[in-house]
Amino acid sequence: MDLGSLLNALILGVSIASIWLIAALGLTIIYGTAGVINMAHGELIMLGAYSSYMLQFYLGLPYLLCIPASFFIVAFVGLVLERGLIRYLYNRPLDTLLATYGVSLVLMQGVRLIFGSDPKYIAAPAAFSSNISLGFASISTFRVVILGVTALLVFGLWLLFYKTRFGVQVRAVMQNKEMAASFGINSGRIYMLTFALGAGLAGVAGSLFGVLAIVLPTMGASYVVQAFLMVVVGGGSLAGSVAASGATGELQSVLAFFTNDTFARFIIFVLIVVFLRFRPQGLFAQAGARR
Amino acid sequence: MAGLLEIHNLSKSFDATKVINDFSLEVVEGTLCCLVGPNGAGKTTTLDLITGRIKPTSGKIIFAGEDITAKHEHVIARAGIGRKFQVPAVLRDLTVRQNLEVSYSRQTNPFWNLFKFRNAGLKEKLDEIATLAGLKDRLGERAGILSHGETQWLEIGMVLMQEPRLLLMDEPIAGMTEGEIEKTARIFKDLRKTATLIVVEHDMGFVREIADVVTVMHMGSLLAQGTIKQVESDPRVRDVYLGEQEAA
Amino acid sequence: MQFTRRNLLKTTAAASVAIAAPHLWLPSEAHAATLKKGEPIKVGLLFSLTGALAVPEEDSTLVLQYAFDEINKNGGVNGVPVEPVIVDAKSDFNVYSEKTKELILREKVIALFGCYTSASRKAILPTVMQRDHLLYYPTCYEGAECTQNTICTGPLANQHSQDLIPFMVEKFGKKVFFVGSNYVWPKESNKNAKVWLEKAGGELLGEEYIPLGSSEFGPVLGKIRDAKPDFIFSTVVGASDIAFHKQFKQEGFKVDSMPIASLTTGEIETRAMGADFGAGHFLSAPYFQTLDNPTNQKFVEGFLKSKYGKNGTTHYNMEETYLSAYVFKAGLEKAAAAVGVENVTPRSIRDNSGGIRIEDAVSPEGLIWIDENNFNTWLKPKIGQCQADGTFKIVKAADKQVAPDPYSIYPDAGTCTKDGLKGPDGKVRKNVI
Amino acid sequence: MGNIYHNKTAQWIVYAVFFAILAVIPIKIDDSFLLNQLATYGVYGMLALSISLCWGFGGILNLGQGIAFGLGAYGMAMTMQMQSQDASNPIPPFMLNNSLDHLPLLWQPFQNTTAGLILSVAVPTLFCAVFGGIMFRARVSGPFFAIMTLAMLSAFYTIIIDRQPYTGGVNGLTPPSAFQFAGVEVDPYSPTAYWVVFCFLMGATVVAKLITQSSFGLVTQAIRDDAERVRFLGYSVAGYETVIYTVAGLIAAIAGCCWVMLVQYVSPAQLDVSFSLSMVIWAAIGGRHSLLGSIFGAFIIQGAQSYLGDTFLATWLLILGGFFIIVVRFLPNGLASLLESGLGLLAAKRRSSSAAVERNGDANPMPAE
Repeated sequence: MDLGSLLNALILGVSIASIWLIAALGLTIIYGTAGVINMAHGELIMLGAYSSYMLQFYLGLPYLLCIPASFFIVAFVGLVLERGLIRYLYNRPLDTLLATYGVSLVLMQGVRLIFGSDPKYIAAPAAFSSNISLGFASISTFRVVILGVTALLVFGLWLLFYKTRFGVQVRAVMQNKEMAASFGINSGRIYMLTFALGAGLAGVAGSLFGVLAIVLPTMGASYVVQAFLMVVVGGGSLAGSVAASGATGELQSVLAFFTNDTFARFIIFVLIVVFLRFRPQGLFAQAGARR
Repeated sequence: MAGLLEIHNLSKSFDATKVINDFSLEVVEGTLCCLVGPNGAGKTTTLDLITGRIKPTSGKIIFAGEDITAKHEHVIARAGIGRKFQVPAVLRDLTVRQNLEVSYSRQTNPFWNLFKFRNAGLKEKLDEIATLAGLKDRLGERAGILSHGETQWLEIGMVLMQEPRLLLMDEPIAGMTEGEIEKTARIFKDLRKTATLIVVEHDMGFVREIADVVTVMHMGSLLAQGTIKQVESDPRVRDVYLGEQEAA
Repeated sequence: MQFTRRNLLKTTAAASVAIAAPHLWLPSEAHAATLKKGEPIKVGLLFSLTGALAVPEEDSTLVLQYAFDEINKNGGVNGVPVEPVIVDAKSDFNVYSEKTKELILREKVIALFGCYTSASRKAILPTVMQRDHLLYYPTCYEGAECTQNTICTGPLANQHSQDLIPFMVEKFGKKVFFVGSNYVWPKESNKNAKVWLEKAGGELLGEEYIPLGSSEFGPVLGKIRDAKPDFIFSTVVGASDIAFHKQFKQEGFKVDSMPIASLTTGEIETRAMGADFGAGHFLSAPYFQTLDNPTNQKFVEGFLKSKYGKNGTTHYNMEETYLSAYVFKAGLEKAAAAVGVENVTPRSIRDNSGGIRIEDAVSPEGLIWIDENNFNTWLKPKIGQCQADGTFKIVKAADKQVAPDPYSIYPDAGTCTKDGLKGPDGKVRKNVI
Repeated sequence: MGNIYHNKTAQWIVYAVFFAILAVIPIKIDDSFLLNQLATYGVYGMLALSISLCWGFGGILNLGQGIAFGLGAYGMAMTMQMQSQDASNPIPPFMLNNSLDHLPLLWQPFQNTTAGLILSVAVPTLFCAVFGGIMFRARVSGPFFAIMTLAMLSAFYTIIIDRQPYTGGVNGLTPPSAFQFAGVEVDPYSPTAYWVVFCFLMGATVVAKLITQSSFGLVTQAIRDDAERVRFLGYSVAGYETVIYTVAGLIAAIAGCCWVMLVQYVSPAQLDVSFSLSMVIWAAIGGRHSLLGSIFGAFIIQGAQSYLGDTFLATWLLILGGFFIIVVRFLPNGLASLLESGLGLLAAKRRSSSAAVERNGDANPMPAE
C-alpha cells in the first residue's frame, strides 16, 4: 500500500460523500423543516432521471439544461404530492412514512407502465467521459461535476435559509409553528414550498445519477435508506447532512480501500447505530421545538 | 425535626447561564411549603432538579435521608415524590380511569406487571380519588377531551393515586374557578396530615391561605423564607416584586 | 372473563382433537401431475414481471410465449397445444416460493420454466424437489448442484470462461483483475476462471466484489488503477454492470488498453448504457443477436416482428430460454413414447431428456444437447466484441461443443450422475444443492 | 354503556371465533396448497401481531423486525440443514464450495435439533433484549429508534451476504428435506405443519392479548402516549420498552422458525428493508391498535397479493400503493377503526333510542383496543 493510493482513496471519498449528500439534500430540507419521513424520496430521484431522459429523448434538450429542467418538473410533482396528501399528515410523522411508501409504489409502477421496465440511457457531453489527472491523483470529470453541483446547491440552500426572508420564515416555522403564525407567517405555504424544493433537489440528484449509473423504475430504492441515515445522523440540518455525508463518504472509500465494499458498508451501518446511541439527536440538531 | 427534603447548595447552568445559583432549602415533613418568585426565578427548574428531569451542575438533594441527586426520574418517583406539571400532563389517549389506574404505581416492575390483571386496593382508592377530583362521571372519557380545569383535577388525582410522601404542585390552580380554588385549598390542607407539599404558585391570595412556609426565589437563589407575614414584610421581596411590576 | 376462558379451552380442545385424528398426521398426497386427453399441456412460467428482476425476466416470459406459440402453430407437442400459465414473481423470493407451490399444486402444470438468479432458484428448489417436479432453468449458473429435478439450458461456469480467459491473455496480456457482484455465481465463476487463467499462464492481480445493486465503483476502479492489469474480467450483473461500464469510461480508463471481458454484458446492457460505453468490450456467451445463420435470422426476425418483440432485441439469455421450450417439447415426446402419454410425469420427462439434441435447424446458437448425467447443456461458447452500435461481432467461436461440468473445480465432491451426486466413496446422494 | 368494540368479553369471543374458524379449515378442506399458503399467512400474521404489540401498544416503531425474524429463520434453516447431513457427509454442500473443510464453530450447536431450536429462538430474543436495552436506556425513541432498527437491519443484511462461507451469501440456505421433529417429518404441505403454525399463532395472540390487558399493558400504553410523564409515576420506561420490544422479537423469531419449516428456505431477502416495511404496513392497514386487526391486515394484503396480483398484473402495485395512501390518509388507525366507529355509531343509536339502561358490569372501555 502506498501513500498515493490512500490519497486517491481520500479524494474519492469526497466524491462519494458528494453523491451521498446530493441524494440526501432534498430529504434534509423536507425532514428538517416539516419532520416528514418521505419514503418516496428515492422515487423522486428516479423521476428526476426519467424527466432528464424524456427531455433529452423527445425534445433533444442538451444534458446540461436537463438538470435544471428536472428540478422544476420534480418540484412540481412534489408540490402536487404535498397539496394532495402530505399536508394532511404533518402532525403524524410516522404515518407520513407509510403514506409516502404507498406513493413510492405508485410512482415506481406508474413509471414502469409508461416507460417499460428496461433501462434507459441519458447521454452526457463527451467531455464528461474523461478524467482529470493531477499526477498523483486522478478523478473522473463527471464526479467533479457532481461535486460542483452539490457544492453549488449547498451554497444556494445556505443562502436561501440563512440570508433571505424566506429562510427566516422557514426557521421560524420550524421552531414554533403557532408563534410563527402569529407573526403572519403562513406555515402551510412554507411547508408546501420546502417540500417542492426538496423534491426538486431529488430531481437534480436523479438527473446526475442517471448518467453515473442507470435509469430504471427501481433505481430509487437503493438511495432512500442511505439518504435517510445521512439526514438522521446529521440531525436534520444542512450542516449536519454535509458533515454526515462527508464522514460516511470518506469512511466508505477508505474502508473499501482496506477491506471490500460490502464489509465497508457493514461497518458504516454499525457505526451509525453506535453513533446514534450516544447522540440520538444527530450531529447538529435543529433548534426545533422539542418537549 | 429533620427535613423530609433537603436541598444543599444546588446550582444549575445551561451553557453560560446560571439558572439556579447556590440554592438551599429544607422542607419539614408534614408542612406545606409555597415556592414563589417572579417569572424566571427558577421555580420550575428547581422542581425539575428535584424530580431528576435535569441533573444539577453541583449541589445535593436529600430526600428522607437518602441522596437522590441525579437519580433517574422513576427512581425518584418511586422514593415517594409525586409531581404535577405546570402545563397539565395527562395521558391524553387513555381514559380518565386508565390515567388514574396507571398512576397507582405500587408495583413498578415490568415483569411482575406482566402477570398482574387485578390491582388490590385499586378500586377503593380510585373511587375515593375520582370523587375527590370530581371526575366520577367522566371515568370512561378519553382524557384528551377534558376541559382545562378537569385536566388539572385529573393530574392532581394522578399525583394523589401515587400516594407520594412529597407532592410537588406546579401552579395547580391555574384555570380554576373560585369554587374550585377553595376546594383545592381544602384538599391541600387535608393532605398535609399525611404528606408534605411544595406548591409553586403566583396567586398570593392562595398562597396566603395554604402556606405554612413561604420560600421566595429570585434569579435562581433563595431570597427569603418564613411565614407569609414575615415574607410579605421583607423589603427585598417587595423590591423584587415591585421591580417586576414596573418592568411589566 | 370466565366465559371467555371456556371458549378458549374449547378451541384448544378442538385443535388437539384434530391433531390427534390419525389421518391428519399423514403427509399430504404426493404430487402426480399427468397429461389429460383433450386438454392442453400446462406449463408454468415463473418470472418476475415487476420489480428489479423484471429487466431480464420479462424478456424470458415473452420469448417463451413466442416459443410456445411457434410450437403450437407447428402442431404442438405430440399434437397437443402447450398452454403457458404466467405468474408474476414480483422480484420477491418469497413470492417465487409461493408461486411455485401454486403452479405445482393448484395449476398442476407438468413443468416449470423460471428464474434468472441463483437465489430465486435456490428459493424454489426445495419445493420442486419435494414434489419431484421439473424446473427448466434457462440461464447460466455456477454449477455445484446436482438435483434430479432441473434441466439447464445456459452455460455453466466451466463453459463460460474456458475460451474467454486464454483469448484475452493471448490478445491483451497476462495480468488480470477480477470484479464481480458479491454473491455466489461471480465467486464460483471466478474460481473457474482462475483455473483457466493458470493454464494460460496469466496472473491474477486482484479480486473485488461489490454489493448487488450498488452503483458506486469508485473504490474498485481506484484499486484497478493501482494494479494496472492488462484486462478486467467482470461478473458484475444487472444495474451495477451498467454503472460499472459507465464509470470505467468516466474514470478515464481506455477500452483499447484495458478491456473488460464479461460474462454478462449483452445486448440489453450495452443498449442501456449507451453504445459508446460498451464498445470494444468482450462478452462470452453461447449466443449473440448477430450470429450469422439462417435459423438465427428466422428467430430474430420472427421474434421482433411478433407481438412479443417490443423490446427490440434478442440476447443470450432469451435464446437460452427459447431453447428450453424445445428441450421440453423433445423431452415430453420422448417420455410419452417411453411410458405412454397418460403416464407422463415431470420426473419421466426429466429422465427422458438426457441426450436430447436441438439441431441447427431449430437452435439459433447451433446444435446443443443435454448431458445424460447432469442434465446441463453441451454448447459452443462464443466470444463477441461490442461494436459502436451496441451489437456484437463474433471474434472467436469454440470449434466444438464444450461439456458442462458442475463440479469441475470440486473434484473431491464427486461427479453428478442421473441419480444423484456420486461421491468418491461411491455413495450416491440425491438432490445436492 | 359504551361501544361493544371495547368490551373485553366481546373481544375474547371474537378471538375464539376467529381461531375456531382457522381450526376448522384443515378438517373441512383438503387442498395442500391452500393449507401451506394459509400457514404462511399465519406466519405473516404473527409478524403483524408482533408489530402491533410493539408499535400499536408500546409506541415503538420497529422497521427492523426482519432482524428477529431473519435470525430465527436462519437458526431454523441451519438446524434443518444439519438434519440432512450425516457422518459420511458432515458439512453442508455450499460450504465445500466456499473452501471450508470442517464445520465452523458457529454451526456446531445446530447439529443437535433441540439445541438448534432453542438457539433459533434464544439468539434473536437475546439480541432484542440487549439492543433494545441499550437503546431504550439511552432514551432513543420515536423516529430515531425506527431509523436505528433500519440501520441495524441493513447491517445484518450486509454481513450475511458478505460472510458467504458461513451463511450461503445471497443464495441463502436451502435445507433439502423437510423438518424432522422427534422422528416425525413435518411435511410443509400437511395439516401437521398447518397445526404447528396455528398453535403458535394462537398462543402468540393469546399471550399478546393478555399482555395488553395486564398492568404491564396499561403502562406501555401510557408510555406510548407520553413516555416522559410516565417516568414521573415511578415506572422505568426503558424497562417496559425493552420487555415489549423483546416479546415482539420473540414472536417474530418463532415466526421465522415456522416460516422456514414451511418453505424450506431462507435468504438475506428475509432481512431486506422492504420485507420489514411490509410487516409494518400489514399492521398499519389492519389497525395497529388492534392485535386481531393487524393479523387481518397481513391476511388481507398477502391474500390480495396472491389472488389479485396476477389479475391486475401491471396495475397491481398502483392499486396496492393507492390503497396504503387512502388508508393512512383517511383511516389512520387502520381497517379496525372502521369497525370501531361502526359499532360506536350503533351503540350511540341504541343509547338514544332506548334511553339509558345503565350497565355497571366490567365493560371496561379500552380505547386502545
